[in-house]
Amino acid sequence: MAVLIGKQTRAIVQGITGNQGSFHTRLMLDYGTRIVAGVTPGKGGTTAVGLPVFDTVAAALEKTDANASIIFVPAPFAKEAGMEAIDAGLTPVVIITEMIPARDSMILIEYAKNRGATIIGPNTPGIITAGESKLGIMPGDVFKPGKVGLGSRSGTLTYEIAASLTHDGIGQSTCLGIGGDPFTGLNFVDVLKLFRDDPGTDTVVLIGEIGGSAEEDAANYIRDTKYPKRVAAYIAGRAAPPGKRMGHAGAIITGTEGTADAKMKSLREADVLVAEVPSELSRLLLQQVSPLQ
Amino acid sequence: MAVLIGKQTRAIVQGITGNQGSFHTRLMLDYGTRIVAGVTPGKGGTTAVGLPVFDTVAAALEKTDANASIIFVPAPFAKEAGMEAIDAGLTPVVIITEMIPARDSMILIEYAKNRGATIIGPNTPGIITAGESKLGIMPGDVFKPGKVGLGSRSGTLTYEIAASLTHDGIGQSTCLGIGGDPFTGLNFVDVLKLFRDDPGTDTVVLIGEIGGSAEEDAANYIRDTKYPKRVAAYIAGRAAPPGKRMGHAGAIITGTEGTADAKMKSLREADVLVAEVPSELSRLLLQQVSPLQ
Amino acid sequence: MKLFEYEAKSIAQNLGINTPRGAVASTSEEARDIHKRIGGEAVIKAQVLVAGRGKAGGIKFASKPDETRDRATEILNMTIKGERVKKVLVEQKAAAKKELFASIVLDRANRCQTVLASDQGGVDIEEVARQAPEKVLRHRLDPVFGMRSYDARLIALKLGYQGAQQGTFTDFLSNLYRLSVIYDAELVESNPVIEMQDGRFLAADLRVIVDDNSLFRHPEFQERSKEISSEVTALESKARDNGLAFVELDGDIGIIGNGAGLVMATLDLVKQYGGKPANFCDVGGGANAEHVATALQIIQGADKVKAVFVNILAGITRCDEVAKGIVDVKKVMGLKKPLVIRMVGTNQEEGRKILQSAGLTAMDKMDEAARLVVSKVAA
Amino acid sequence: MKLFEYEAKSIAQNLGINTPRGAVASTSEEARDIHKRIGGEAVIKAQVLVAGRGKAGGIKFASKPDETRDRATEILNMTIKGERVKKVLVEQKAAAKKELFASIVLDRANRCQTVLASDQGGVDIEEVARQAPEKVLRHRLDPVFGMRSYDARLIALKLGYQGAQQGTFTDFLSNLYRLSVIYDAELVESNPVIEMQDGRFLAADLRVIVDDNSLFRHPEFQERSKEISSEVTALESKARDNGLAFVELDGDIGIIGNGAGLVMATLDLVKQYGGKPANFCDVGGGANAEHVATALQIIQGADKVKAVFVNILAGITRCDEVAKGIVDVKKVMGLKKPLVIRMVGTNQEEGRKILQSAGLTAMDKMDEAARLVVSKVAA
Repeated sequence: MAVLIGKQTRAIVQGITGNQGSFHTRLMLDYGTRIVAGVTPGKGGTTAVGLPVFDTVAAALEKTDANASIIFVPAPFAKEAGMEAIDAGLTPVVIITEMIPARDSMILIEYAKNRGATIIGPNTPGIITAGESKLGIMPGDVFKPGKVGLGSRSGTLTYEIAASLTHDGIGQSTCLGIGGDPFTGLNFVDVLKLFRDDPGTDTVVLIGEIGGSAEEDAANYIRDTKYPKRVAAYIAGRAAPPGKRMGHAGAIITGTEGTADAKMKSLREADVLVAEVPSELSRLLLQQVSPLQ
Repeated sequence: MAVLIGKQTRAIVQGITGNQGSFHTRLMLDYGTRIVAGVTPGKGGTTAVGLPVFDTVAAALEKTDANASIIFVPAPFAKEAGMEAIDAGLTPVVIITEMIPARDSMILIEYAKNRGATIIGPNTPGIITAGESKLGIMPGDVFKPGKVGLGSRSGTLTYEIAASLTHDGIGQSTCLGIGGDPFTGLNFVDVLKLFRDDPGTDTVVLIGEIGGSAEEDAANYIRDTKYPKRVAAYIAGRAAPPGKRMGHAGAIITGTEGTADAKMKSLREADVLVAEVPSELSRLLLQQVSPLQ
Repeated sequence: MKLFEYEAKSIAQNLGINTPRGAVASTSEEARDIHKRIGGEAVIKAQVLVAGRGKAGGIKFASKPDETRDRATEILNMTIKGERVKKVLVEQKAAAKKELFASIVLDRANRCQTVLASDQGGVDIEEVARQAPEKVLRHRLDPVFGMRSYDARLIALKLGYQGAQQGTFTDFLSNLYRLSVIYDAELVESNPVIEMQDGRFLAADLRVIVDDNSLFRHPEFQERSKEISSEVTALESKARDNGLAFVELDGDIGIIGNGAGLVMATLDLVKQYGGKPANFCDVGGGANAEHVATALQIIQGADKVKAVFVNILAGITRCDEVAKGIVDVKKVMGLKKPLVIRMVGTNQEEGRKILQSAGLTAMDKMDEAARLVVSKVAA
Repeated sequence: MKLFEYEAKSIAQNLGINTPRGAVASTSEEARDIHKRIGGEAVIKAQVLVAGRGKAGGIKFASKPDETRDRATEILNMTIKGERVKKVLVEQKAAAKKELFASIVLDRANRCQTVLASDQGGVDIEEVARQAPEKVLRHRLDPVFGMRSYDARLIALKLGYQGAQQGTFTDFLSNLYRLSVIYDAELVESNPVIEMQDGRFLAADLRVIVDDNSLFRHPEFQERSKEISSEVTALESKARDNGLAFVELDGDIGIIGNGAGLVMATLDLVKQYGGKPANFCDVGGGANAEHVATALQIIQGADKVKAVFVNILAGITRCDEVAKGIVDVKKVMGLKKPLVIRMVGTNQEEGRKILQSAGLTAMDKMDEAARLVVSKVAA
């Protein structure tokens, strides 16, 4: 069991003919993901990575039975690419593209919400259900099937932590990046809700970072709903100074808000197991027995 | 029984301090309608027609328990006035204002649809549930309670026909004007659906006119769904030449579409009782026994 | 408000829509000079708002500037369906690889804008739609988000365009859509759209109708909308200047009523009983004595009118005001044509008294009144 | 991209937002002339992008033009939080009836824009929000439809404005919102908004931050965004020009990693073990040898750096490329500072062989590597 994607997922790749799009399509196929078609405006009728390419998502849907999409198109076209996928009824829509204007993301996320579609990203490494399906750019081999659901605002740090969990014998159900931008389709509360209802997940790991209040909101949600599963977290950016954007558009401490220490404090107060360094996560999970077991 | 408004309706009047707004508020109150407040930007804290006036709908809702709205504001402000009423959860929202740009109406109607609100109009005489509540500018005394539900694209012609029904002993449940514009919140199919589910209505009268395809759509709906109640109709504009706008923005025959004869033919083919002249409606209804009785 | 072709094309050019090289001329000499400037074969097109100028001879071709001058002279002397031709558009004749049809219309049934497109352009599209409906693509646009590039691209694809050409048509259609938004257009229609040898698309003809209700936010059209359009008759213009909804018709019975639906039904009744309405005239809801008097003066003043039918169902309107208006006209200029009045509703008694005091009567039933007025003309 | 106050105000004026009379000056003589022209009391404000210029003495007052010249000289010689003052804004001091606060921000938690407003303006609004949260109104805007006039009016009403004044404030706020849309602003903030004796509202200060990701659709800012902002250090500017995400910090351990989260975690680890990071440097996903080499060259070239920590978790990035980049630097310019490499993931073996051939080794665990690099500096 897992959330959002699995063996049933049949995806199209929007922007398949670009460098990133074709490179990662190959890796996703290698992982066993069912990619059924690509979409690139003006390239309909050609093939890429052995897949048929269509001019529009609607045209792809006439010939395939896709139910999800992963988007690699350049930032100026990402909002419409997302709308196009949503109009075609695809979900989730994974948006790898980074540097999308915040206004565009804001409108697209509202568009998805009103139409019942799930957006993952933008500026996300994607989502992987270990051993089943990967819609993203993460290295597949660091993940192995298990019962830890993982949500992260980061990319490589997620691989780092997943690799260390895997190394320590702790497998994962689904791992997903919510995205490094200020506006993302899913936040940590959404991730917690998804894993709560997944029988294949008994523990949730959240990998947060400075900026915004997604981690504080998650802490409040866990406390207020007496969240029924074990939650552990690591927050990156304790050494980051205020006012500086640490790579991600979303990773910036403004005023006194969004510091790592405040986030760690909130999470601890909600009985979340908070790791001081990434490698501590495995130790915390192995020491503690899941309340469900 | 009736549809959309009745004794439970508690309305605000948007644009209450204008000439039309205050004049008709008095008449609506005289009819027994529960008008609880008025809204005019910048006039909050004053009174009009004996009612408190607020600057915004939200401010009015803090002090009253309104659940519907009637709008008299000038055309350039009507779209936002409608959104404001919808945001406050009011329904129906009756828009008397005429000459609203079609694009504004189009967006407002979509806005209402996505938020579950019912728009009546724009450019409508309004809606009346005989003996209970009137949100509109129609003369109340030509209507009397009964079992005929009436939907119309016209104003005075509706009064003419209602008066003649009343004179001939045929009372009405709810009478409403869908509006004389190309884009209206309700069309005839919506009206038929409302009356189908109303136990207080056994017959539906539709008063159509040239232009558009609302009457043809209604005929198709009646035929395709084997509409369970008796339907009678009158279509105005048999003498109208193509290409000329007969008063209403919506009443224009374009090309070969939207003629009165085509509409009458469609309706007859759906077993609707079609009157050649307005006064014939009473005769048709009195001759025929309702299929439900 | 309909725009002249040359007005529509000028707007389109500013939005990056290609149109044939050319310019508008008010005289045949100007037309000749334009041809000299643009070279090649020229097409000279009457600038009128009525449809059907082609069949009426309002479009001519010329290979030399002097020919253009002669053809322009002919066209500038024409009256097409009652509309005097005041200007001609002189354009280079475009070498078409293919002719298409593209239109963005208000779609009443679906409460949105809809794109109609066909690869059968340059002909009567309604005829195409009747004979081969599958030849006309219909694509609805989201009421809030409008045309996205993938909407336009899907149409391009269905018209058979691939690769770069698909992008070129997508841009062309997107620009037509932008025009419809910026100018609040009820209709933007290009027939034909010409696909050129070089792959570009050209709006060889362009019709734009601006939503009258939106003119308040288009100051650029406000002067233009006040000019008497050639489509409007002198009588209509006079009535509309006086705030009446007025359409002139072919018959001889003048009609005055309150409310568009009621007036339409009144015309129908008159026709039903064998009469011919001379006009549609709606004095509107809440009309006062002055409105009614103005309407009556204008209508009885028209030579063709042989009798007048006033049909009032008073609600907001008051019968006493209507009666006063009629009596005022009688006093000031006299009633020049037989008059039948049907008047019921608010303040009915007061109104009838006013009429009686001037020797006039009002009837109750619109059927009977319609029969009566028809009989007055027939007699 | 932060706009200077004078840039923000120039944009605002074009949108009908009132600002105090004044102009920007690069020299003290220009400043004096501006005061002569505008008259009255003047305020002279340092144009810098860092916050806190008031406390740093970057805002002064003068009643005579010669005084303004002297104050401008002082301010133009200042460096505020590391930023050289290059321009001053000279404005007429406005007579305030009241000072308000108004701001339109991106609201991450609610995925919309939110208006913050208060009748406690001219002071530190975060302080107000902490001490009296009820004094700061928060009003969310619809993500698609944005600020409608009734949104703005409700805020005006809650700030206590009635009648015409309510409409004036509604318009002021609506214009700030329009600015945020037209310029894709992350933040539009006026503190204080001055309510004048005559009832008008004036943006006495104005901060605008344009979303960097939207610059592709704002050609008007593209030149401006390339200028080295005073906020960016020389090292940062050099690194960013080379496509690296780079932030300079106070410490002495240079950090290179791939992925923003991993680099942040690396800084945290170094700090955890008692070290001080000299920078944040993300070479990005899929970095090649050249990227890595550039990053290493820039960082080891900085005087303050005493040791360098390269932390790579290769996924898309390949260890052999990373190793090649490091070895290239060693060959070409030598390794000038102690270097600790942690490198695992894709093509790990190939990468380590390349390192070994150049006499370098890589560690497995980032914890251990972090400890080691800290010990090198401490030693």
